[in-house]
Amino acid sequence: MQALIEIDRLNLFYGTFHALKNVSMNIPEKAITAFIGPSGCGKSTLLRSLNRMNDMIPGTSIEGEIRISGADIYGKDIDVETLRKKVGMVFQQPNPFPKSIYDNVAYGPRLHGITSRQKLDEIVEASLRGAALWHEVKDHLKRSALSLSGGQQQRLCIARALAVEPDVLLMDEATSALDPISTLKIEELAQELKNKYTIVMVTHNMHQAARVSNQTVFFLNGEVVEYAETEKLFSNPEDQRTEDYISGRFG
Amino acid sequence: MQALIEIDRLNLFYGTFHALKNVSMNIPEKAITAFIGPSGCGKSTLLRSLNRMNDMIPGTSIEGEIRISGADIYGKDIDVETLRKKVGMVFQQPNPFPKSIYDNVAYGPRLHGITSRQKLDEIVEASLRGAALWHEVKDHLKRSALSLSGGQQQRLCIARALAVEPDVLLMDEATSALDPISTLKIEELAQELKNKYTIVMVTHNMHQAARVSNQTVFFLNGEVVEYAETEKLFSNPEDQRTEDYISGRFG
Amino acid sequence: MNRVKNRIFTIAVWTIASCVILFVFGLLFLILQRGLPSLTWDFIFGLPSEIEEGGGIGPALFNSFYMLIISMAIAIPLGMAAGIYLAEFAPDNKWIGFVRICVEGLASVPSIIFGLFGIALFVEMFQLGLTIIGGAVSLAFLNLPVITRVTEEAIRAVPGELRNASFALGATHLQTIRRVLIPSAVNGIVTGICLAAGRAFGESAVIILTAGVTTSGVMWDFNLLSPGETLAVHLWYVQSEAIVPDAQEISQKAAAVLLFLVLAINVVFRIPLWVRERRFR
Amino acid sequence: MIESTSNPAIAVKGELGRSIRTGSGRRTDRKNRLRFYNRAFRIACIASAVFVCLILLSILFFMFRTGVLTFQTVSPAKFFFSTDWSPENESYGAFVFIFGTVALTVLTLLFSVPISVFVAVFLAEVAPLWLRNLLRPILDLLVGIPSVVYGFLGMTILIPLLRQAAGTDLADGILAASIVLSIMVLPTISRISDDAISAVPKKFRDASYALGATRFQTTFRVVLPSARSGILYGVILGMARAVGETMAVVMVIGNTPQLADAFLKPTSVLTSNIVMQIPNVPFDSTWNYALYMMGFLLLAISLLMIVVIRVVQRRGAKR
Amino acid sequence: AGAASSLSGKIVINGSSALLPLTLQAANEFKKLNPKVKISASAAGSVTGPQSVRKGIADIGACDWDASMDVPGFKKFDGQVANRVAVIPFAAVVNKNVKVDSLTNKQLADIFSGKITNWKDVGGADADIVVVNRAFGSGTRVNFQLKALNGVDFMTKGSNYKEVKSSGDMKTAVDTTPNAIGYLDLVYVSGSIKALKINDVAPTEANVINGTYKVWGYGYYMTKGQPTGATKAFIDYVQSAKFQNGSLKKLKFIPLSAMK
Ligand SMILES: Nc1ncnc2c1ncn2[C@@H]1O[C@H](COP(=O)(O)OP(=O)(O)OP(=O)(O)O)[C@@H](O)[C@H]1O
Ligand SMILES: Nc1ncnc2c1ncn2[C@@H]1O[C@H](COP(=O)(O)OP(=O)(O)OP(=O)(O)O)[C@@H](O)[C@H]1O
Ligand SMILES: [Mg+2]
Ligand SMILES: [Mg+2]
Ligand SMILES: O=P([O-])([O-])[O-]
Repeated sequence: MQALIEIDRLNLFYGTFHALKNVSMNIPEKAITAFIGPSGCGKSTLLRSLNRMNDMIPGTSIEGEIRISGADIYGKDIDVETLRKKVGMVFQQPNPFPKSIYDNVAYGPRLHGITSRQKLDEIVEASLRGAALWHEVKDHLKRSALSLSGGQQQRLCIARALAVEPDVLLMDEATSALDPISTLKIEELAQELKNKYTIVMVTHNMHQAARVSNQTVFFLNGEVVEYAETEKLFSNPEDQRTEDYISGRFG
Repeated sequence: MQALIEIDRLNLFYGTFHALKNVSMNIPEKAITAFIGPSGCGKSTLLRSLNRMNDMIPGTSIEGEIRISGADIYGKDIDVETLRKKVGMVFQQPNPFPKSIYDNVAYGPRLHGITSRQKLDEIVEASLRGAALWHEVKDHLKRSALSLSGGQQQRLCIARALAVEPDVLLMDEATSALDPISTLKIEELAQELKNKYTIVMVTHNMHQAARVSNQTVFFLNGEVVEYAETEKLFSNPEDQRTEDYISGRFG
Repeated sequence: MNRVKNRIFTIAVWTIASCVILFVFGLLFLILQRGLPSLTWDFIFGLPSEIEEGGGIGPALFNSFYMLIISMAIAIPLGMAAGIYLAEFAPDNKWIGFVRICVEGLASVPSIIFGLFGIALFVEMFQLGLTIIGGAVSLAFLNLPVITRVTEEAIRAVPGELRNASFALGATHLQTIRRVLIPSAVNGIVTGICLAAGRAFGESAVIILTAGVTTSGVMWDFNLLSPGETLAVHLWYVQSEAIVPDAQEISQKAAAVLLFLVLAINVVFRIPLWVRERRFR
Repeated sequence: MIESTSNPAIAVKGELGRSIRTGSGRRTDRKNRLRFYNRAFRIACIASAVFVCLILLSILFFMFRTGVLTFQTVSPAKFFFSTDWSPENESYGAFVFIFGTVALTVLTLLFSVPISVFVAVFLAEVAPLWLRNLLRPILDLLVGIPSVVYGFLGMTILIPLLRQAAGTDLADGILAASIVLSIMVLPTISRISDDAISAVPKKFRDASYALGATRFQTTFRVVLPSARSGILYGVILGMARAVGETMAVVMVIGNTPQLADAFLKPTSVLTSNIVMQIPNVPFDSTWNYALYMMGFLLLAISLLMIVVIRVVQRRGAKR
Repeated sequence: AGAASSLSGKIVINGSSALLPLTLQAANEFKKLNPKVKISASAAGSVTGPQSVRKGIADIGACDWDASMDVPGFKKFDGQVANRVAVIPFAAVVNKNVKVDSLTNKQLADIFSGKITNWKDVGGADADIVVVNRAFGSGTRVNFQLKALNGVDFMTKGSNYKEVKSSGDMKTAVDTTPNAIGYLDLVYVSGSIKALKINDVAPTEANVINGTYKVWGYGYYMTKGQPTGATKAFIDYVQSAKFQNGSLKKLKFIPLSAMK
């Protein structure tokens, strides 16, 4: 596995608040990397800076570099829209648009200029299959996305992200608002998707990280405390704080 | 331990949807009872019917009886406001009012006619202590409650509920929106509170139920599948479905 | 004690609301029943008369619609664009506070002053005389602030998560606004447009000054430089100056027609929303 | 399916990196176009906002330019503080109108705000759904009734009623005007407050009810304070309409330049005086200038009220 | 009509609202004869007419007095020509509950200047007089002041005094206010309001023509210099016997010819 994303001495400030401190790591291709750590440690912040969703938060300033297959994504010549297309994102709360299921999935491709009905149909089907939702919704694609259950909505959001053919998929606690059955489904889905996509997921749930990911990064107060193969990190952590955290002594 | 709440062949309908089916159980005093079960099985519905918060949902109809220390709470002579004062509730999402910390806690006592500043001060302090929040906030009681972190907000909500001196405390997935550290704090708090209050908690998290509760009730599709001492239910369930659920085979 | 207060409160709300409702219905009934029963097509499409009884309101009615459409065609894009700016692009600083106060200030400019301003602009500066276009533009100015503020509020109310979802898919700001924000905010925006349209339909002071009290006297006159008496102005005219013996009756019928049309506009604008709401929950 | 649509070239190291750079890939044209539209739209939006400000500023300038000429012949102190308005005798004291405008506005708000808020509470909290859906459009409808109709009804129905009730010879004055205005601004304030109250998150209500609050307590202690900013915005717009309304006011206020020291005494306010006199005065007379100055003053007063309300609101929100 | 129909141009008319119905009617008829002429009219108050003409934003300024000469309160407009178009009688009107039928000029002057405040002082019931006045600048007011009140100044304040904006409002106000007195163009007098005799002479067309009823004036179209082109044609049309004896009469104005 080679590193697709290289993060190099990244510092991020919200105004004067130092949210990420000198973060460096390599995120490998076609694998699942999990970010764990107590609330407020900067997991979401780092995730959002990978597709520059932080740009939208006024007062954010960044130092250091993030390279995705060699391109500095904060460089001048970067096309932010294409970056976001290539680096898809799924949020904590399912957030489908108040449109039909079909239109939700077709939203991205349409943005990027695909208008042919046939092409769109293909993409919608492929993406819904990819998100393991096709069989449940194929007969009522015109129904409002809001009529789906929470778990289905979240899978729809994944399908929507897949529809623009991303290479990387960021998932920010994508299961924490869901019930266990839906969570399980989405974990399985992630396992499948990693064959084709590079996945970075934030989770509160150490068991989830242990179950699902290949690499795990443990954050504390904006710093990377430990970064290792998931198995190693959970069985034999190097840092005392990591051990305390995963053994439930805090967090 | 004697039964404080007796539920007797309760049926609840949302319009024509049969959400609770013939539910009967006794909830013991000064103990923690946990409701578990997959999403949509009716846990929240039952919880809400214990303090008649369901009254607010149009189209709800109820059959059967719920008695709290002997009084039928759906009887004609019941004062709903007093009932809700006696049966406090904490919600899934922390929902402090956009007021100061002090005013949040003092809200309930003021509702019920307490105006003396000194009395209020006492209640606020006692409740915040009760919710293990006093030390963190005692120096800035005038600050907005919204400036607290999620975990602190949830403990504030507990303090707010304690301030009206309830006998029963209902907690509907009160930790599911929180990080592990905050969750731990609230679990500890619950352990302490059960010495004085009867606690009924809904949780998605079986481990939480196992860790914290004395009794556990397992729901499926609006029915009570199994109701037992927590230890017994988790170590030696009687029903096959319970076993499947707690061993993670579904849900 | 609390229960008593609550009872009193509930009774008070119901009483006040019923009084207001009864009053509103009474008002609407009063206006409609004075005018509707004697309404005829001849009246609606006929030409007005100064001497004889039985004059119609045709050209004024046409002008009302014509001017409404033109003024809306100006005010909606401008107002929405300004509202979108305030909600989406504007940094949160002093300048924006200033813009917002300007918008609200503009909402409080009395219509007579818009009229004087319209005269200064169209009659004196551009030498157009009293014209439909002058009236319509002045009317658009009058309605700009309402549409601006309502659009801003409606767009602000769209949950941030939808916006994020769109950006995360690589949408540009414009695409996000066009495809997500406006469709989600359309309910509020339509309320604003209905309020503005009602106001435009009922406004007279501005139009008397800028578009005159005459029509070109023919029914379908699309010339923008024709004089543009609207129904509300005609209503004012028959009520305050006309000599025709049936002035009273004309004004009652005209008021009923006006009210009826405002109702119709409200409904027409809302039907698509209702249909949409039906489909989505 | 996924295979057929995914791009096999991705595997090539660096392809992804190249693709997110500008100027790469074959969709450059489209990207540039989108970029251009995006920028153009942004500029159009800014231009519109600037334009709205410009209208107000040019109106202010337009009124001020003419209005300020008043002070060639009339001292500002006289203009602002004298109650004697008799242009025939070269006496231009505008205090009567300024006072009348403020009094009328305050009185109107005193009537309309509580009633409108009650109606809003009714719509948002109490009324059954069907009634709500029926009432909302009907309230909107009130906005569309022409002011002359309100004025006419005020003159022919309201004033005779007031006259009988009070036993006076005339009932024109700020009371009649404020009643008419209250009806006119009722839909504005109540509809906007209704929206604001409906937008208060349900969780606050739940929290309050769960503590044993009655609906009365929940409404007054939680819902209305949370909706304060939206209600205030409705009040500002309603006030703006009340300050600026002419056609209806002029028909019921009596139009007599005397201080409104009684509710039923004919008086005059800035708007009504402007609308009564401006068509009839010589263009280049002090009288005309004074009327323009009054127009400017009217705008200044309402801007001032808006600023004050905003400041109060911000102060309230900070707490 | 054949020759006139080739006439083209644009005429903007502003000014007196009392003359507006006449102007609108004439414009309608004139446009039928001359389809290429565009006429737009608006109205505010009499003095707006000559002022708009002076500013160049109107071609015809309708005015209830001869604005090329000084009148109380208004200077003359230099260089404007006054074209008479109609004879307008004015009448003092009272609410129908007022038992008085006739007043003298002196009594009217005392009432409108605020010296007499009770109907019993002029032979009516014991009730306060409510005075309704038009706003300054109204042509009706100028004429009434000059011809019925001997030029005395109106009262300007009082709790029984109000001003209204238009003839229609005057009619409604007097009609709905007991004990009210006001004045109107005779053409508006109808229905339940009562026109008073002045010096025992009833305000009728016949009495105006035979010279016994003095409270009347001419309506004028003010133009910048002598009218030309379409404007002249329009004024000619209004002054023509066809219009004067036709529509103008029907509108209850009195033809110019009757006064010669
Ligand atoms: N928009 C913002 N402005 C200022 N500070 C922020 C902002 N967003 C986050 N922060 C702060 O930055 C820190 C990191 O936040 P972040 O959301 O990345 O945490 P997290 O690890 O994702 O926590 P959680 O598990 O609760 O989602 C926190 O202390 C937070 O308060
Ligand atoms: N207001 C309502 N109207 C109609 N149906 C409802 C309503 N609230 C809940 N339901 C339905 O009643 C059933 C039980 O809902 P409830 O919220 O009690 O489930 P739950 O066990 O709390 O689930 P979760 O773990 O997701 O909170 C669900 O099928 C739900 O769809
Ligand atoms: Mg996070
Ligand atoms: Mg639940
Ligand atoms: O005709 P006037 O409106 O000027 O009285």
